[in-house]
Amino acid sequence: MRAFRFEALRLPPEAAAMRAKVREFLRTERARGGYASHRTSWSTFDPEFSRRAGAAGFIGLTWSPDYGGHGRSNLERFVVNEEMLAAGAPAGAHWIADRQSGPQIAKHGSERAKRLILPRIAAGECYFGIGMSEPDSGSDLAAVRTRADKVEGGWVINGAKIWTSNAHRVHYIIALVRTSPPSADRHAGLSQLIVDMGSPGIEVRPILNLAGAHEFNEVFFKDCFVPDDMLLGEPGAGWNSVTGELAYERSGPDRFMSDIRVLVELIDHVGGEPDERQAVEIGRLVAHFATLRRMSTSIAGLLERGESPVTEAALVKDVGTAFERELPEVARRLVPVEPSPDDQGNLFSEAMAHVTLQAPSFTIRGGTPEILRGMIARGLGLR
Amino acid sequence: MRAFRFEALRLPPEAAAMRAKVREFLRTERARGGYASHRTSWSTFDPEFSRRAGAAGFIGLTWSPDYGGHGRSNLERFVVNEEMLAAGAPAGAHWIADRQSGPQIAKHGSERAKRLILPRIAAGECYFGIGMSEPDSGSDLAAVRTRADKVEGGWVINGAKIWTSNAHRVHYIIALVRTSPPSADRHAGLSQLIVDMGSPGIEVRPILNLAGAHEFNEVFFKDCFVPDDMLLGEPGAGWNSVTGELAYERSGPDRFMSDIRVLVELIDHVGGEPDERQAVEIGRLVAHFATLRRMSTSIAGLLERGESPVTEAALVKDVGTAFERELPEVARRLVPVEPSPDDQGNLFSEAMAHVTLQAPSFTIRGGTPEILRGMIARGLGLR
Amino acid sequence: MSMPHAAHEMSAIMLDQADRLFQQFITKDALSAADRGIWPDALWAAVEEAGLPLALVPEEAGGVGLGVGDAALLIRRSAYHTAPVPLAETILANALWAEAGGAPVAGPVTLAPTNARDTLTLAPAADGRRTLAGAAHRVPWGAQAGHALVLARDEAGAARLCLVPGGAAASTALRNLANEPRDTLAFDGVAVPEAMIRPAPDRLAGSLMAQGAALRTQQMAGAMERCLDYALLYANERVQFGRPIAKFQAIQHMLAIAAGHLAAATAAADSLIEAAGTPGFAFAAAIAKSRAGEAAGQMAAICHQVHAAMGFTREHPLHFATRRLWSWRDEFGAEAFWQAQIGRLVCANGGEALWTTITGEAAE
Amino acid sequence: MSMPHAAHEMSAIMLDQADRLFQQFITKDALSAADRGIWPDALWAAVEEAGLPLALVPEEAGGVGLGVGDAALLIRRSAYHTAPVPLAETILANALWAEAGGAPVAGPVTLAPTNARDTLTLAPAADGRRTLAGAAHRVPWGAQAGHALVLARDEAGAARLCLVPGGAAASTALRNLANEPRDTLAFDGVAVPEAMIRPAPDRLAGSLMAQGAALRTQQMAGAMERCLDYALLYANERVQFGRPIAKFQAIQHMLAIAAGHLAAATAAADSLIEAAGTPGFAFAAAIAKSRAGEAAGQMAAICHQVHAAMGFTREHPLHFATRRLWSWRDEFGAEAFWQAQIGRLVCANGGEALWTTITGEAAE
Repeated sequence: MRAFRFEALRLPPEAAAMRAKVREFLRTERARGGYASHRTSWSTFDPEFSRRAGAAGFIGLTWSPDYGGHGRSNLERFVVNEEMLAAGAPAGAHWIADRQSGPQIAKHGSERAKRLILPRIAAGECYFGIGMSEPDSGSDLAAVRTRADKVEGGWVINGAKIWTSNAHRVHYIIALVRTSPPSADRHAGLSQLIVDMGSPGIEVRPILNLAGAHEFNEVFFKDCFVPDDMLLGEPGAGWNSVTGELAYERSGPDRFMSDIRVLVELIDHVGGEPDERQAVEIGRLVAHFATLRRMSTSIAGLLERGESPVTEAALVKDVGTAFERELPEVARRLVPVEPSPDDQGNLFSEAMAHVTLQAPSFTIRGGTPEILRGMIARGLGLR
Repeated sequence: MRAFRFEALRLPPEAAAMRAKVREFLRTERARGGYASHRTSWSTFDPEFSRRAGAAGFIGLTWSPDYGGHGRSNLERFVVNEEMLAAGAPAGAHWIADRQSGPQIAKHGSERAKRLILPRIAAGECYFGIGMSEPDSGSDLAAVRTRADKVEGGWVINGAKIWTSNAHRVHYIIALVRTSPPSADRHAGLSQLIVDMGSPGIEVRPILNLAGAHEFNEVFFKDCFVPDDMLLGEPGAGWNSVTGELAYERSGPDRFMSDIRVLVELIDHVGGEPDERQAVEIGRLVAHFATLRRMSTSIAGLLERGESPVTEAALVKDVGTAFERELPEVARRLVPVEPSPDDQGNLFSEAMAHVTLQAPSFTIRGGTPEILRGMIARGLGLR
Repeated sequence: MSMPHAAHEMSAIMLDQADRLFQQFITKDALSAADRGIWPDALWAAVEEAGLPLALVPEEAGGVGLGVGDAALLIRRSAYHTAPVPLAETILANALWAEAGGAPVAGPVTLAPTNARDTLTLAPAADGRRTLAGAAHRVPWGAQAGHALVLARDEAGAARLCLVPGGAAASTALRNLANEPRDTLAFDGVAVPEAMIRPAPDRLAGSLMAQGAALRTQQMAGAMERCLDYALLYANERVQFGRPIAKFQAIQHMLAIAAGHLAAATAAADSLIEAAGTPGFAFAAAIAKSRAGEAAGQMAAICHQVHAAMGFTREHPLHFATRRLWSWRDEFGAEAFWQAQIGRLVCANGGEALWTTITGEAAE
Repeated sequence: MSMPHAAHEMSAIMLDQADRLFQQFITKDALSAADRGIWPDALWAAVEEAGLPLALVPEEAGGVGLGVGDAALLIRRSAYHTAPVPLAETILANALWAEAGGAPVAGPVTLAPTNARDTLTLAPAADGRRTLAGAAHRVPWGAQAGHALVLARDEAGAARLCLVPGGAAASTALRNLANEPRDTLAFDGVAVPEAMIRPAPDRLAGSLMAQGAALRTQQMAGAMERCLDYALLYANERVQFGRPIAKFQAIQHMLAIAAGHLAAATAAADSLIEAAGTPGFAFAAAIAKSRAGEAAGQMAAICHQVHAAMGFTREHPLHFATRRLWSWRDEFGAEAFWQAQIGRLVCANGGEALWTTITGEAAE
C-alpha cells in the first residue's frame, strides 16, 4: 500500500490576511448580537448574516470576478470556512451554494447560468439545496427514479426528492434526474439540473426533524419545466459530477467541526484548573481535533494543486464524524449536565441539548459510514 | 422482539457450601506457592494443580458417581469455575476436558468411553484438546476435509487439524471429521471421534504463539485408527453436537474473566484513594464486570433448567470479549506503565505484559465476533 | 425472580392488560401533544382507573400489592410505550409514603430532590406545622403533579418525607430533551402540616438518589427494547441496493452490538429486583444505572444510524424513545456519578475484595 | 513539506536505498535472533556504512545533513521494517550532540532519561571531570549501545548533555513487549570528562521527552503502515466460506477504520516535521504522540482480529510490528501523560483561545 501523505501546508500570506479579515468580520457580528455561538452552526439558516458575509466578500471566493467572485485561492476559501466554523457562525443559508452548488455551476454550468446565478450567490442573496435522495433510493443514488424528459427548449421533470435541506427557503436546487432509461450500467443516464424553486409544478412538503425544526423537505415535481441552459454538463454525465461533488465536500472542516462549540463551552465550564480526568480527556479531544484539522488542511493543499485525493477525503469524513459523535459523549462524562433546551444562561447545557439532538444527523450527510467505508475499502484494494 | 430475560439466580445453599470449599482449596494452593495469580489464568497448563483439584473433587462435578463424577448441579459447577477464574488458578490442563469434552462424552459417548475416560478426567489426570479447525476452514467449520473411513471395528482418519491447544500434552482430542462425502447439505456427514493421542499415525507440530509460548499445534493424521466405541453419537450427526458444544461454552465466566487479574492488580496499584479519573473508570469496569457476571449466572440457571439460550449465550461472549479487550486498554490510561515480562515485583506491569500479548486471542476462541454477531443476527430475525 | 408459578401467571395477565392500556392511549397524537406540554388526561385517567399508581402499595393499605419484580416490569413496559406521564415516580412516591405510614393519594405524585446537589430542610415546628427551605431542580412534572413527595432534613438532621400538594411551591418550567417537564420548585417558606410529615424509611439512607436511579434503569431497559424493535422492523423493511438492509453484514453487526447493550441493560435492571430491600441495594443501583446509562447512549446511536435520515424525523416515532434515553441516562445521577462511587468503594476495599463485592457477599 | 523539487527527488532515492538495505538485512531470522537478545551485527554495520546514524548531523560536521522531513521518513521506514536496532535514538543523539558542538561518534548511541520520573544530576567539577548521580530506567539498548547521551542537571540547575561510553553505568537488563532491550542504567558515581559535557540546546527545554515522543510517533506511523499492509494482503488471500475475507463487509469496515487510524497517525507524524525547531514543537509532540499512540493500539487490535489465529502465531511476522506498537505507545510518555499536558494548557487559556491554539497562532 502507498502510505497516506498529509504533507504540511504552509498557508500563504494572503491566507493569513484573509483570516484576519474574516475574524474581524465575525467579531463585529457577535458584538452586534448577530448570533450566539453556542446555539448556532453552519447549518443555521440566517439570510441576514449571509447577506452581510456576501457584502464583506466572503462568499464565492475562488470564482472569477467576471461572475461576481473574488478570484482567490482555495486556501483562502478554506481559511474563511474554518473561521466561520470555529466561530459557530450561522452560515447555513449560503453554505451549500458556496461549498457545492456554485463550484459545480462554475465548472459545468452554461454561460447564462453562470451570469444569472453566481453573482447572486456571491452576494449572499441566492441559496441552494441538494436534490439527490429519493424515497426509495437513500444511499443508493444510482436508484434515482425522478425523470426529466426532453422537450423543446428544455426538460420536463416528474418525480420526487426527499431530505432536501431548506427546499422551502432556497432559490434553487440541483436535482439529480434520470434523462435516459435504466440500463445495464446503473450509473449511466443520470443528469443534474438547476431547478428554480419558483417554477410551476413544484410542491414542497416539510419534514420536521426530531428536534421539531423544519430543515428537511420532500420536493414533488409535476411537469416542471427546466430550460436547456440549466443542465449541468452533458446529459447522462450526472453520476460522475455527483460523486465528484461528494468527494469534494467530504474533507472540509464542516465534517468535524459541527459541534466544536461544545468543546469550547466545556473548556470554559471546567475552568482554568481541570482535575486529572478533565485534563486528560479534554487533552485527548484537542489532539483529535488538531490532527483532523491537519488532515483537512493537507487535503485543501492537494485540491489547490489540482489533485483529487478521494480516499483521503473519505477518511477525513469518517474519522471526523467519529470525532463529532464522540465529543458530546465525552463532555457529559466530565461535567454533570442534564441538557435542556430551556436552560438559559447555562451555555454548556444549551450547547449539549442542541448537539445531542443534532448528533444523529452527523453520520447521515455526506455519505453514511457504510458508504464511506465501502469507498475506503475500494481505495485499499479490497473491492 | 421478545426481550432478553436475565432472571435472578438465587444460588442454592449447596452452591454456597461449594464456594467455601473451593475457596479454601485455592487459599491453600496459593499459600503453598502453587501459583502466582497475576501470571496465571485458566489457560495456564499445570497438571500438578489439576491433579490436586481433581483429588479435592472439583472436576467432573455434574457427572454421575458411576463414572467418577460427583452428581452435583450445574450451579455448583458454575461456582467452582468462577472461583477458579477469580483466583487466577492455573486450571488449563483440565479446563477443556471438564468444560467441554467430558460433558460431550457423558452425553454422547459409548459405555466403554465413559468408563474409560470420565473417571480419569474427574481425577484431574486426563486432559483433552479440540480438533475442529483446519488450515483451510477456520471459522467455516462445515468446510472440514479431514476424513474418517469406515473399517472393520472402527474408523481410519486422514487429514490435519490446526490450532489445537495443548495437543502435545493432552491424552485425547475430539476431532471433527467427515464420515461421508460433501453433499448439498454442507453440515451433513460430519462426525466427532475421540482420538487417543498415543495412537500410531499422529504427528503433532508446535505452533508458537506471538509471545513465543507453545500452546497451539498442528495435528496430522495418517491412517490413524479409532475404534468404533470412540465415536460420539451417531455417524454424521457431528455438526449438531459441535454447534451445541460451542453454544454451551460461550456463556461461561471464562468468556469475560480471562484477564480479571488486571483489574485486581490495578485496584491495588491505585490504592485506597483513587483520583476522580481512576475512581470513575474503575467504577465503570466494575459495573461492566458485575453485569456480565449477572448475565452469566442467569444463563447458568437456564441451563440448569434444561433450556438452551443460544442467542443469550452468544451475547454474553460478545459483550464479554469486548470487556476483556477493553480492560487492559483502560488500565494503562489510569496508571503509567511500560509493561515488561521481566518487571519482577511490579505485579501490575507483569500482569499487563501477560495480558497485552494474550489479548489478540480473546476474540478468536469460541467463535470470532463475526461468527457470533452472525448468530445473534439470526436470533434477532435478520437472516 | 424466584416466584411461585401462580403469581407468575397473574403477573403476566396484569402486564398484558397494562400493555394494552398503554397501546390504546399512547397514540402518536397523544405523544405529540405531550411533547407540546399538554397533560394527557385520558391516559392518566386510564392508568389510575387500572390502579397502576398504587402498584407497590400493599393491599391492606388500599393498594394493588404487586411484587417488586412485577412493578419493575410494569415500569419497563410503560417506558417501552414511552408513556408521557410520571407513572414511575408516582408508583415509587406512593410506595414510600405508604411505607412511612401515610395514606396513598390520587393523582400523579412527583419526587424531590432528584439530584445530589439539592438539599431541602425542614424548620422546627410552630403552630402544628413546619416550613420547608431550599429549592429542588429538575423535578419531574413539578408544576403538573398533584403532590410532591419531598425528602427533607429536619433540625436534628433526620430525614423526613413530606407530602406537599401541587402548586404549594413556586415553579419555574424547564424540559428535558424529551420535552418531559423538569421544573424547578422553590420550597422556601412552604408550610407542611405535621400529619404530612413522616420519618423517611431507613432504607433510603437519607437520599432518593438510589431509588430514582433504579426507576430510570427500568425505564431505560424498556425504552431500549423499543428502540431495538423499531430498528429490527426498519432493517427488515427498508430496501437499498436491491435487498433489505437487514441482509448487510454491517447492519447485522450493528444490531448484534445493540442487542448486547439491551441484554446488559436488562440484566442490570433485573438485578435490582432481587436487590430490593437488601443492604446491597444502593450499590446495585449504582452498578445498574451506570451500566444501563452507557448502554442507552449506544443503543440510541446505533438505532439512529440504522434508521438513517428516516429516524431523524419527527414523523418516525423512534425519537420518542431515544430522546427519553438521552434524558434518563443523565437523571438521578449520570454514569460518571455512580461509577465514581463504585470506584471509590472498591479501591477502599482493595483488589482482593473485588470478587466478594461482585458475588454480593461483601455487601451482605 | 515545502521543499525544493530537486531535494524531494534526492530524498526519494535515499529512502529507496534505505528501504532496500532494511529489506536485505532485516530477515525473519534476523528478527527472531534479535528477539532472543542477539545484537544484529550485519544490519548495524550496513546501517552505519550507509551513514544513516548521522542523518541529521550537518555535512560540515561530518554528517549526512538530511532535512528533518527526510530523517523522519527514514525513521518511519526503519520502523516499517521493524529494524531491531536503536537507529532512531542514534540519529537523534548524534544530532543533539553535534548541535551542542560535539563530534559525532561511531556505533549505536542511546538516550537517557526516557521518562518523566527519572532525574539525573551532575556534581560540581573536580579534577577536570564531574560525576553523574541517579538512575535511568528503560534505556533503549542501554547495555549494548556504544554510548549514551545523557541529559543531566548541573549544580546550577542548567541542563547539560553528557556523552557517556557504554559500560560506564551499571546496567540491569529488561525488555519491552517487543523484546527490545530497555535497561536500567545506574549512573551514580560515573565520571564524565569535561570535554564530554556540553550545554544542552535550549530547544530541549531541559527534557528529552518531547524529542523522544517525536521519534516514537514516527516509528508508530511506520509500523502501523506495515500492520495494515499485512492485513490487506491477508484479507485478499485468505478464503473463508468460499471467498476472500476481503469481500466481507465486516472486514472491509474494520480495515477502513484501521486506515483512518493510519491516516491520523501519519498526519500527526507529518505535523512534527514542520514544527521542528519552532516554539510550538513540544505542544505538537504532545498532540502527535498521544494521537498516534491511540491509533497504534486500535491498529494492532484490528489487524490481529483480521488475521485471527494466524496473526497470533510466532510464525507470522505481524507480531514484530504489533509488539512494537504496544511498546512504543507507552514509551516517552503514554497518551494520558501528554493529553494531561494538552488539557491543562487549553483549560488555562480558556475556551475562546482553543482555536488559535489549533491554528498554531497561540504557540508562535
